[in-house]
Amino acid sequence: MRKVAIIGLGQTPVREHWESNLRDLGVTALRDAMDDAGVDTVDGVCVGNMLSGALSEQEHLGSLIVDYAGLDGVEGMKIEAACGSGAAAIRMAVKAVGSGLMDTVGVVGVEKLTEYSGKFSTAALATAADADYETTMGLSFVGINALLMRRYLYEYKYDKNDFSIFPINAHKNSIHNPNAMFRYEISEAQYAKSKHIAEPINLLDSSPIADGAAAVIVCAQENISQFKGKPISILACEVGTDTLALDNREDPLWLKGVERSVKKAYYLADVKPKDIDFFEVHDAFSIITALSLEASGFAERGEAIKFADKIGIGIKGGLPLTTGGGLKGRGHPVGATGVYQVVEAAKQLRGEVAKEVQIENNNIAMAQNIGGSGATVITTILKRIV
Amino acid sequence: MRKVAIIGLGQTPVREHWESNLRDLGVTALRDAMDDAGVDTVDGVCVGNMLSGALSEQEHLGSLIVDYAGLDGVEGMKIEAACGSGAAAIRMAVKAVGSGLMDTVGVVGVEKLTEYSGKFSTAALATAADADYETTMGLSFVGINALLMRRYLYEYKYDKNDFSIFPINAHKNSIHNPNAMFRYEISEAQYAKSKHIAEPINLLDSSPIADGAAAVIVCAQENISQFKGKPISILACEVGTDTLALDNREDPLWLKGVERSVKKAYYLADVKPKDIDFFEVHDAFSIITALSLEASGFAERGEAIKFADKIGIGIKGGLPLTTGGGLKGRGHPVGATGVYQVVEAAKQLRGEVAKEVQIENNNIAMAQNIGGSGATVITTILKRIV
Amino acid sequence: MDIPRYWRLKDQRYRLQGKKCLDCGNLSFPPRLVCPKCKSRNYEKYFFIGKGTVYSHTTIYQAPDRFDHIAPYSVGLIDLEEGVRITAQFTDVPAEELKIGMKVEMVIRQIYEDGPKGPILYGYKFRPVISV
Amino acid sequence: MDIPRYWRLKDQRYRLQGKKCLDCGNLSFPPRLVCPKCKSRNYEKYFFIGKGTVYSHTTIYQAPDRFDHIAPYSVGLIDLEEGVRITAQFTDVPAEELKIGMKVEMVIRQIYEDGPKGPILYGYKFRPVISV
Ligand SMILES: [Zn+2]
Ligand SMILES: [Zn+2]
Repeated sequence: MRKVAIIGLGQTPVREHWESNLRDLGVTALRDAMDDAGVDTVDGVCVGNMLSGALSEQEHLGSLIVDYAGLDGVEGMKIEAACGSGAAAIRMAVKAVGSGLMDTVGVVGVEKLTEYSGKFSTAALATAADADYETTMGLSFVGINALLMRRYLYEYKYDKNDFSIFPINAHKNSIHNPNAMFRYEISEAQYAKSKHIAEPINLLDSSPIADGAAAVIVCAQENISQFKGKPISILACEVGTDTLALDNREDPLWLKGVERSVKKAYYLADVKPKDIDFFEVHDAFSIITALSLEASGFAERGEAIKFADKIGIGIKGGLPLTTGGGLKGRGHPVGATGVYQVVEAAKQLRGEVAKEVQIENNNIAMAQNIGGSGATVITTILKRIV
Repeated sequence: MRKVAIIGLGQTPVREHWESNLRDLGVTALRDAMDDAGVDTVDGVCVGNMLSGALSEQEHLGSLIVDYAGLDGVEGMKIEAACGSGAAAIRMAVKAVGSGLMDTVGVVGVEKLTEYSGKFSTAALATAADADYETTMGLSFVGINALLMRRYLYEYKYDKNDFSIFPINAHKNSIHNPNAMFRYEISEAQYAKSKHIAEPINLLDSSPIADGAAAVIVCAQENISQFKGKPISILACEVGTDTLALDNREDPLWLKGVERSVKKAYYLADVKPKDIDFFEVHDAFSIITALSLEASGFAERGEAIKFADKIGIGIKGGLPLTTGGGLKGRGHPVGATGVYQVVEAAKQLRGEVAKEVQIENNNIAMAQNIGGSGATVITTILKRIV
Repeated sequence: MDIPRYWRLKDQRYRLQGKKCLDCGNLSFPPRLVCPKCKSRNYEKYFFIGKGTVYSHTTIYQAPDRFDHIAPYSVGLIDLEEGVRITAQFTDVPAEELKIGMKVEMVIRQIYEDGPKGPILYGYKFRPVISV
Repeated sequence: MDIPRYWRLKDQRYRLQGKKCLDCGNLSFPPRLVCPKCKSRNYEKYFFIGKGTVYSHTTIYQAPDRFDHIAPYSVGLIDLEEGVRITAQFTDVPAEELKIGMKVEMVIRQIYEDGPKGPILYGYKFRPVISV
């Protein structure tokens, strides 16, 4: 397979975009990414989205986005892998360009979650889990993650407040991201008092639902000189899966999907965890950050919080996490999130983020997008092209 | 890109499968295709599906199918392109194998439309069209096709009953397909008396909603000797798109998506319409068969019915259509249909269909899967490997 | 009860607000952020007058859930005078009198009620032009 | 009102019917067509007894639409005696008394009502084992 690169970046702010529909959000991000790359057409468009059918009564987003982006006739398709839909769409673009069938592909992650009331969105998000055996039992998506957190607290004897390190760090970074939804700091005291959503998960453990779209333009690395965008190399974009239902896993606290995904990604990229300069982790819930750090090979089992504390996860720490605010601070427009993560990582590598959050001398970034409770995991490793 | 082939076929009957859920249908077809190929694992699975979220409250089908198929850890993703989702999934598999990233990929098209009442399914199917400007006006998916048929009758001065040639032929063939839902003949008199669904479209113009799953195993053609299945070469699997909404097209009676898709497919396959031995056309409605024959280059504009009458579309005709019964006779489980079409075409080329419908000396087949009112079109050209 | 959508589409539904490309003059309905002709993102609002002719029509007997109680009803494609085609229901005309080429004009009518407690959606429908 | 699904799942919901692999003896709940251990498609029905221990639990305050009126309620993962883990609601026990490792047993209770006119879904819930 030939090497692929990212040559253009686009994103809308993450917000409650009542004034914009799916097509406007998607088209804005895609056209911005095309302008950044300096192209006026692409060979294909991959759209990552989870809930357009349930919440906007609109399927067939592939054709809709290419049509409204002024790309009449271009191939467009929607890829769905729950909250992992965004990175799944990037994966499809990598295959399309890698195969030589296409030279330049646009990827758009787009989601509108605020079209209906919260209860309705909560039900829609639960379609990421097993409809017949998890969701019909009244288990929400937050609830699934709460089951993991409760067991983790029990096994490893943490105090729940120890988890505050992750959302506090995310919010500290999101202040400097103009596209983030929550641009304020939070404190340990606020975390401790935060109201329960699904015990032991509280509001400040949980990434907020939101609307947004992000886009990247993927090209063959051999062609980068044809574009005006600053290129970033995609060393790997690899998928691992696990059982859809949490209860079907022998060891729920070990995310096999993460392990499988990173093993392939590290191998293809020829890197080790210690080579990663910063990590856009899928912090949909604080517990997922912990489990991801462990299964990705950064921390020992049960040691993620101690690891974070010791090595430092801030901008000047040993492993900066969620430098753009993460899902927690930026907001979590589910099918768009995986693309936002890669856009943020690429902007860091390009040296284009606010100086307060710019990591110096960075070279290799990792972004990890997780669908469901770890049933689909896509790990992307990016490298600066000198 | 390296050449790809189909090495395994599987399908469930098309029925109202009240006793089976999505996962059971999908797993049955996939495992049958794997058995046919003689493989016990694959490198990835592409799932074509449109409405699992709306009608089964279940997204994340990629992981669900690989999990329940006993393929723990294998990459699985859902591709959605409305009624074109099935062939879109095949297209993704072709890219994955063509790129060299994967050697063997399973494709499953699966849909369950009979979980709710018909009115609910009608609303869900309309999400293939423009939610804000077509569907909210009360236009059903049948209605969109009725607008095309009315204009066609007006422009080309046909009698509506002239269209009966297509469904009569489909039903004649479906009798011999054990997986078809409607295994009986229909007459011109029955067609003329058939009740309106959206005038001028009547019940016998319309393919019935149904449940079902079909699967193919795609491999690199250089590897075919490793498998037990009888291989069929994929010469092309190409996509063309058009505006999502019918009203946005300057000339609605000319399906530009079809034209764009077949032009690429003919070019890649290096064939002309006259080289096609039989055609699995997307006969969701009789009018679509006519428009597809014209935009695919078989018939002149406005001449599809005369062409069909003259050349013969039966098994012994000049261009046999819908040899397995088509969407009309076999049934139309939307996201599965594109895979059923390719399975049927491959079985014909293998010489494995009932002798009454087996075309002699066939060599090159075309299957065309259409999403929405022609906004996504995927044309697949298959060839016997001697 | 997707209230944001009701609110967002009000200028389209009540006033046929589309867009006009400031670079090539192309008119769009629905509004588009990118001109389909010249790819410009440079646009202004444009309000269509709401007069046109019938390009095609159908009468729907089996309707989606939300419209089931009003079936049969007629929907069509209408060529607006400004050269843009739109999809709309017909009103004040029996189905059998509809004809391709018929002159029609926009009126505001109830489109549907979103459940017994939900909001009522109003918007454009088209009726034959009444000769005076 | 997805009646086919209610009907299809009744043996699982009322009787914990899973499957047993005839080739390797592996037990599955939910039922599976392919054995996750040995990939065999050779299976027989297996009914779980419905006794087990709590692996984890949560109390849900913000619930999906359908369950909103009963919130807060508790859901957990239960390790059945036969070595299979399942997801279920708890009943007959206050949230604060739930503990990991607690012995529980299956009972049939109402899970939800599908709207005022819809069918009522019954199925398994788990309660603490009552010592005699
Ligand atoms: Zn223009
Ligand atoms: Zn077994």
